[in-house]
Amino acid sequence: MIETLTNILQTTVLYATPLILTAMGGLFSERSGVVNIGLEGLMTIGAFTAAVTTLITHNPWIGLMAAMVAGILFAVPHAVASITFKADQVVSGVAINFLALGISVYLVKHLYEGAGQTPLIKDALHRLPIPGLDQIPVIGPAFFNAYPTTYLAILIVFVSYLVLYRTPFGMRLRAVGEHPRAAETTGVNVFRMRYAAVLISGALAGIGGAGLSIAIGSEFNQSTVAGQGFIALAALIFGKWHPFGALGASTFFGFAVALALTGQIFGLTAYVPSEVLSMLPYILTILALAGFVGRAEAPASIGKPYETGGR
Amino acid sequence: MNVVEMKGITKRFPGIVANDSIDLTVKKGEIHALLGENGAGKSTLMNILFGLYQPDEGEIRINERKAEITGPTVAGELGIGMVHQHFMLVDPFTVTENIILGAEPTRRGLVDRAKAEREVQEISDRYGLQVDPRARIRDISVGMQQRVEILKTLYRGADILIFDEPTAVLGPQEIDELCEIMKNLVQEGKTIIFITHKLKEIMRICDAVTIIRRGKHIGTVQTAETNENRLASMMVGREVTFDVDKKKAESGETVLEVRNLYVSDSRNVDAVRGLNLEVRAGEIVGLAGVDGNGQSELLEAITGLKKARKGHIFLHGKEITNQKPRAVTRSGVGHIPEDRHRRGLVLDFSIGENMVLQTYNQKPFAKGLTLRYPKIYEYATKLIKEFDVRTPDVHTPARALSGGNQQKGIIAREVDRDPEFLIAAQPTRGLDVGAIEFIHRRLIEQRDKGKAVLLMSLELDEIRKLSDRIAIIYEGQIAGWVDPATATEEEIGLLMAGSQSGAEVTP
Amino acid sequence: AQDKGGGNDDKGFTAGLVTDTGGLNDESFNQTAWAGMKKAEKDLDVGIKALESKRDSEFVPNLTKFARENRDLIWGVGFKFEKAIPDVADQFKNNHFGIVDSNLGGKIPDNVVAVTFKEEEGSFLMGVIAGSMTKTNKVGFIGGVTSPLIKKFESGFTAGVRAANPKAEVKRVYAESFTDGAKGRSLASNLYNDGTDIIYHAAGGVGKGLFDEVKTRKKGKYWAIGVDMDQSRLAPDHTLSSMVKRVDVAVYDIMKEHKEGKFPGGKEVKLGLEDNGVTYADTTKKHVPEKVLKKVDEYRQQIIDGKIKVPATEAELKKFKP
Amino acid sequence: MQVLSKINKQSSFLTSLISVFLGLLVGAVMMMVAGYDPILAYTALFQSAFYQPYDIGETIRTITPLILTGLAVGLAFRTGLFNIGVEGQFIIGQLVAVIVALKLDLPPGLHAAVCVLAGAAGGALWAFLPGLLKAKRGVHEVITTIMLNFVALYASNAVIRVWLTSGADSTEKIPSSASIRWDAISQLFGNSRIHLGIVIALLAAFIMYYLLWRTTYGFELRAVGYNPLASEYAGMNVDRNVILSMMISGTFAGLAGASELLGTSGYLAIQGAYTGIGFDGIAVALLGANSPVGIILAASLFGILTYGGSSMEFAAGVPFEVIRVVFAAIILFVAANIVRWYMQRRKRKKVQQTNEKAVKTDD
Ligand SMILES: Nc1ncnc2c1ncn2[C@@H]1O[C@H](COP(=O)(O)OP(=O)(O)OP(=O)(O)O)[C@@H](O)[C@H]1O
Ligand SMILES: Nc1ncnc2c1ncn2[C@@H]1O[C@H](COP(=O)(O)OP(=O)(O)OP(=O)(O)O)[C@@H](O)[C@H]1O
Ligand SMILES: [Mg+2]
Ligand SMILES: [Mg+2]
Repeated sequence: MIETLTNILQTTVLYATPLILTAMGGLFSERSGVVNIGLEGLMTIGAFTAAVTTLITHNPWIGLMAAMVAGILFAVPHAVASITFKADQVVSGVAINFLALGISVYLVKHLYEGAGQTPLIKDALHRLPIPGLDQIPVIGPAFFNAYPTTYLAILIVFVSYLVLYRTPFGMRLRAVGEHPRAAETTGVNVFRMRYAAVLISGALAGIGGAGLSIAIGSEFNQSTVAGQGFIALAALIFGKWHPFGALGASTFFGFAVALALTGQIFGLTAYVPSEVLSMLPYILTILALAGFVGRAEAPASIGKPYETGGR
Repeated sequence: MNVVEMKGITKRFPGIVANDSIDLTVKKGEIHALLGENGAGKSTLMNILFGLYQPDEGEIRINERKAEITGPTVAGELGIGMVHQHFMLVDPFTVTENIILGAEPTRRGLVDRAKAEREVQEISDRYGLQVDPRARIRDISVGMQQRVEILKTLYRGADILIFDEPTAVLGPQEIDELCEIMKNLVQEGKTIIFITHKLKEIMRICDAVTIIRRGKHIGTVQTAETNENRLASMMVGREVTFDVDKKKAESGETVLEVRNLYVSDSRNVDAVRGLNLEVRAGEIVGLAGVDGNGQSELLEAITGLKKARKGHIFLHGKEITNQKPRAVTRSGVGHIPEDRHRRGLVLDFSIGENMVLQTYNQKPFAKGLTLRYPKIYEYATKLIKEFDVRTPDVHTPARALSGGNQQKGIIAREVDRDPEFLIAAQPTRGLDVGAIEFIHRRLIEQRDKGKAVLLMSLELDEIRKLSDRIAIIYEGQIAGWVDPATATEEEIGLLMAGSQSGAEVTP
Repeated sequence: AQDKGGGNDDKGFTAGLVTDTGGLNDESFNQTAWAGMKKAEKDLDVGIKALESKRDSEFVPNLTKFARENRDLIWGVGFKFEKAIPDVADQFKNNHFGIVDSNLGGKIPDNVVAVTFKEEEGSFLMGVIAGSMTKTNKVGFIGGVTSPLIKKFESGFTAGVRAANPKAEVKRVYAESFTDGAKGRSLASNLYNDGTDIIYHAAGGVGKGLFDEVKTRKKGKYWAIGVDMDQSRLAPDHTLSSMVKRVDVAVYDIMKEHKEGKFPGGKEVKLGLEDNGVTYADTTKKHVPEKVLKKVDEYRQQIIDGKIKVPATEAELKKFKP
Repeated sequence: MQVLSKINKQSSFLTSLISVFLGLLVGAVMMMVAGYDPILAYTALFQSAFYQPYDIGETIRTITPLILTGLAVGLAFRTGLFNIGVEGQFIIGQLVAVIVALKLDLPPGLHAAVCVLAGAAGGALWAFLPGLLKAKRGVHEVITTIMLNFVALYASNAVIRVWLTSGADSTEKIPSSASIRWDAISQLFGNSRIHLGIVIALLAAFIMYYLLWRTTYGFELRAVGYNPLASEYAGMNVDRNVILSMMISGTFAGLAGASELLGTSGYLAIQGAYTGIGFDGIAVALLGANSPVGIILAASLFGILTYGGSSMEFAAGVPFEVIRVVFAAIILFVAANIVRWYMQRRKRKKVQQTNEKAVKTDD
């Protein structure tokens, strides 16, 4: 029983971590009024960069930093297209997804003699037990013997909350997402805020992706990310564009996955096809949304390019 | 001293010269009105002064010193604050958050809420602007929202305040309050530029008026040396009649009957509580009241946009309670909605398509499932001509039309369907006198044709001018009926404020 | 950087390889097949070329491209080709085709050879290793997408465990994916936490997660068993063995026969322990004690001799008596 | 004052053309940086897409499902919905089509027609749920459709394994009575797998146009998409229209799946991952500005690049992924509308004089 609970919690945390990080990224962008369908691509580029950098430097922390920088760099085209050129934000986000997957797989093939994946990363991030705490039964192994990215994710949730809801920067950022003109009349530079927000989303999604290739996994290939950026987006909406909401939604999703996996260990597949167990997380999410969560209030100006009055 | 001097300001937008060499001089401590028709260029001129637009030509001097106002921040530094025509408030934020946005006091990098709230309270006390610093914008009344806008400028230490049509959204009570506030501000040494379409207000509180027409400066006069009629003709360029000539009503049978109606608002609180109302053929019933007393809910319940919780609505004796909007429309109800952008128009549709928003699937506009666009545009062209909707053509998106013309389009659509019962909610909000005159005439025309009209307006003048009977709504009930011919403004105002002699309360 | 286009086409005898969506460097059967092709290029002077399919719908055009170039032998690697190969073979009757991992439901056209492996036999040996070495009497199996091919691995492995250690329990789980490494990792972690100490996988990229997980665990206590190729380099201190499928040998041999004019058209070439088509990796001896290896070899011989019939399906497994 | 926020306003043909050119240029630069020969690569690409009748046939086959999934996404966009679930609806379309093909015994022609319709219905039903949840519970369709994609994938696998076969990897081939391949045409195109799906796709494009811009239903769908409140005021049933719009979108996706199955593959296999055709539909729709003609053109471009891209890899050794980059670049260029932006900058300088004239002639 204890083992099972430990299992469920550990898997929950494992699955939720990249979602949390990426959803926080999406949070910044979308709170500032810029839709970010490109999270998937930003994760991909983060996962790729982290893998390659770690392979070269043998230091996963440098890999993590590089993933963040790459995430920022790849958020630039999205920012330029959707903020400066006032392109449709969904379009530009979709283009980012194509671009990131295309470039990263192209480079992998180019760098590693046509291989579809990077070589094995020997210096990946390891679990980091917090002495003492990790001995607590059930929650210890899950929460206090986790990957550094997990601790980082939790930290970032709190920091995001502080930044968005307690600092002038965050207040302005949210104001820009709700009513950019109002923000502008108080002297806030709408473009600068939105740029900052989109670049932050690149940084966080980049770290989220890095976790997939150098913490949970130890290589990069074209299915390393496989839709998790979209799930992070869903978690962001599910969590009503709030840091703790998104944290909860990501955790909920991880928990649903954990339940399905544990079901297999218990031999449930003797009674239901294992495909049905695999569907479970997705169905549970839909049920949760339909049953309890309902309507979510998006930032009022989300998706609308801003046209300043002046030049 | 001249605090503001704008000289030869020209501003061009693609296809139009919004400001054509306009001069404006404002003296310290005065309330200076800016008057002009819709689209005359008032907001543009003020946006230039506030740094939102850059003029193509011209010079600005603030406090007798040349100024280059490149953005709202610069304007702020020069002591210029603006209360915009459409509120610039962030809905989910609190009053305090809105006020301090962009100039937040901080402590160790975090917003210092306690200090901010204290400061807001202080300023609002000093100028007599009552607000609740912690309330969320979406939960407070329009009047309070406006006070927040004013506080925003004061918080930034503005000495020159621009008010762009602040009274368009206020009820009479709130307008009085605002006028008091403006007088207070001037006494405290502030200077005010005030845009309004209401001549009465200008005459009441302004010292000077600058009139612009089609982007051009027509003249500046002292209120003491002019009157409403002169101002109106300067503004429009011709004589304007203010009195609507109106025959005595010949009211007939009851068209609309509302009995013991209960409707809840979006927060599930009853906004209409046991309301009774009757509108007869050939009369205009004015529904007067302070905003938020259940007017919107009542109209939405009648038109089927909101469910009635209890009670009955009859049209020509036939029950229409809780019917679908389409059924209500088909049974002969026309509706000029309160919010033209939200409800009245599909802004991305052409004005032509908007003309058949309810009738697109009826003959002759559709044959079976197929739309017949030639017929639609033919019809729209006719309406546009008849109702003087100024638009390049029927294919122009409704979004591109000015507010007045959008409104005329809606009225054309609703009136031309020839409904037995017409609801007109705030039909002239934000429009200039020319357009108002036109719309008023149309409403009376309907009445004279024997139709029943229910007019909801926050403007008492409009109600008094047009109505044959006035119902005053207070807290979801009809607090009393008055005769516009005999009732005084005080009487009505008292009823609207909820204080009345018990006898007048409807049982 | 690419060597796949670099084949020499001027040679007299030419062959082509169409991969499934895994691509040439999938560290699995596509890659081993290509290794066999490259050996043939060197040793047999065969002109070779490869086409990677991005989608299942590209199998047919890719095979057709080679057929129109008139290549002598065209390979489709993976059971996913079982519909495409007969289609194209039917259109190009003068060309010869080979498919790996499917017997085309027994209906093999004359210009096609079907190569299949008795994965159950190799997996049986893995089961013997696992059954003999488990300390907890709990071993695990992680499958990719539930399918008959993977069931062969599962059944053979389970039978092997039961034969070697009737007390051991086999926990069998599926990821329903061949790519989701994180899921593989979670499944592995859950199994280990649950008391399992040795896990065998047949799950492609999902299996990488198994190695990622086992690496973080105590040496000498937790083990993984690889599949298709020798996977010990993924976790050298934690890999007991790998079930190796010699796709390269099969591909090479058939090309050789074809060149010599002995194309086994219309036949299913079924490779098992006997033909060394499936076997255990060389690195097995690193962590598996002599005693166990001997037992493994004994079982191997019994299977080759036909004394043990290894189950390849769930139904056969039910009937299997060690 | 509301700022105009038009979805990628119909960009001129010239803009698209220049964007395509710029996109290919980006690809070329990428190839050169990595040391490949772009001229060789592009020559191989375009040559192999049109080299022989067979290639043309296969290129058209590649284009066919892209048109349909593009229409599915585009129609939803037009009505204010973002259907990321086209992939899932596509899978269900395939599944239902193969079930009907295998389980029903009908005369040729009729059988095929029934299969196509069943696939379409399957897609529609799969889209019904997100529509319903959006209308009745306000659940964001983006989340539900993302989730339902996964469910569709697993469901399809389970049905194949447990019901359609006794544990096999793929179903039987469908009987020829259910096939929408037409031998005469196929032979005309060198025995390629071109099939009647292209007719279905073009027909669907016309239907989308006619439905949206020529019928009363379309009037409602568009109105609800632009302004639900005004539509409600005008007496339209907003909820019903949201559901309907999702279902029509799903119908197109289902058609894509059905025609792919009945025309191209002829069987359905257990899949470990998505086909990607549904997601490509998003790019196609956006590039095609959500208009039927635009979608056909965008799908054609995408199809040519995809089919020719494989040969490029073959001939010049360039990794296929460069094609994805090219495509992403094209989308970005079109979306950012660099051409229009450049022209506007030039025009803005002229505005001054033009305006002065305009004012003088103004009434
Ligand atoms: N951002 C803009 N772009 C293009 N044209 C504009 C813009 N803003 C205003 N205009 C045009 O400039 C003219 C003046 O508009 P403005 O808003 O200043 O009028 P106004 O006097 O404030 O009218 P109202 O009484 O309706 O508020 C209008 O004809 C309008 O069409
Ligand atoms: N960005 C813009 N582009 C084109 N025209 C504009 C733009 N902004 C405003 N206008 C036009 O400016 C005119 C006046 O704008 P304003 O915001 O004052 O609206 P209005 O006519 O007063 O209506 P309302 O007060 O009801 O919103 C309108 O004709 C409007 O269409
Ligand atoms: Mg104005
Ligand atoms: Mg106005």
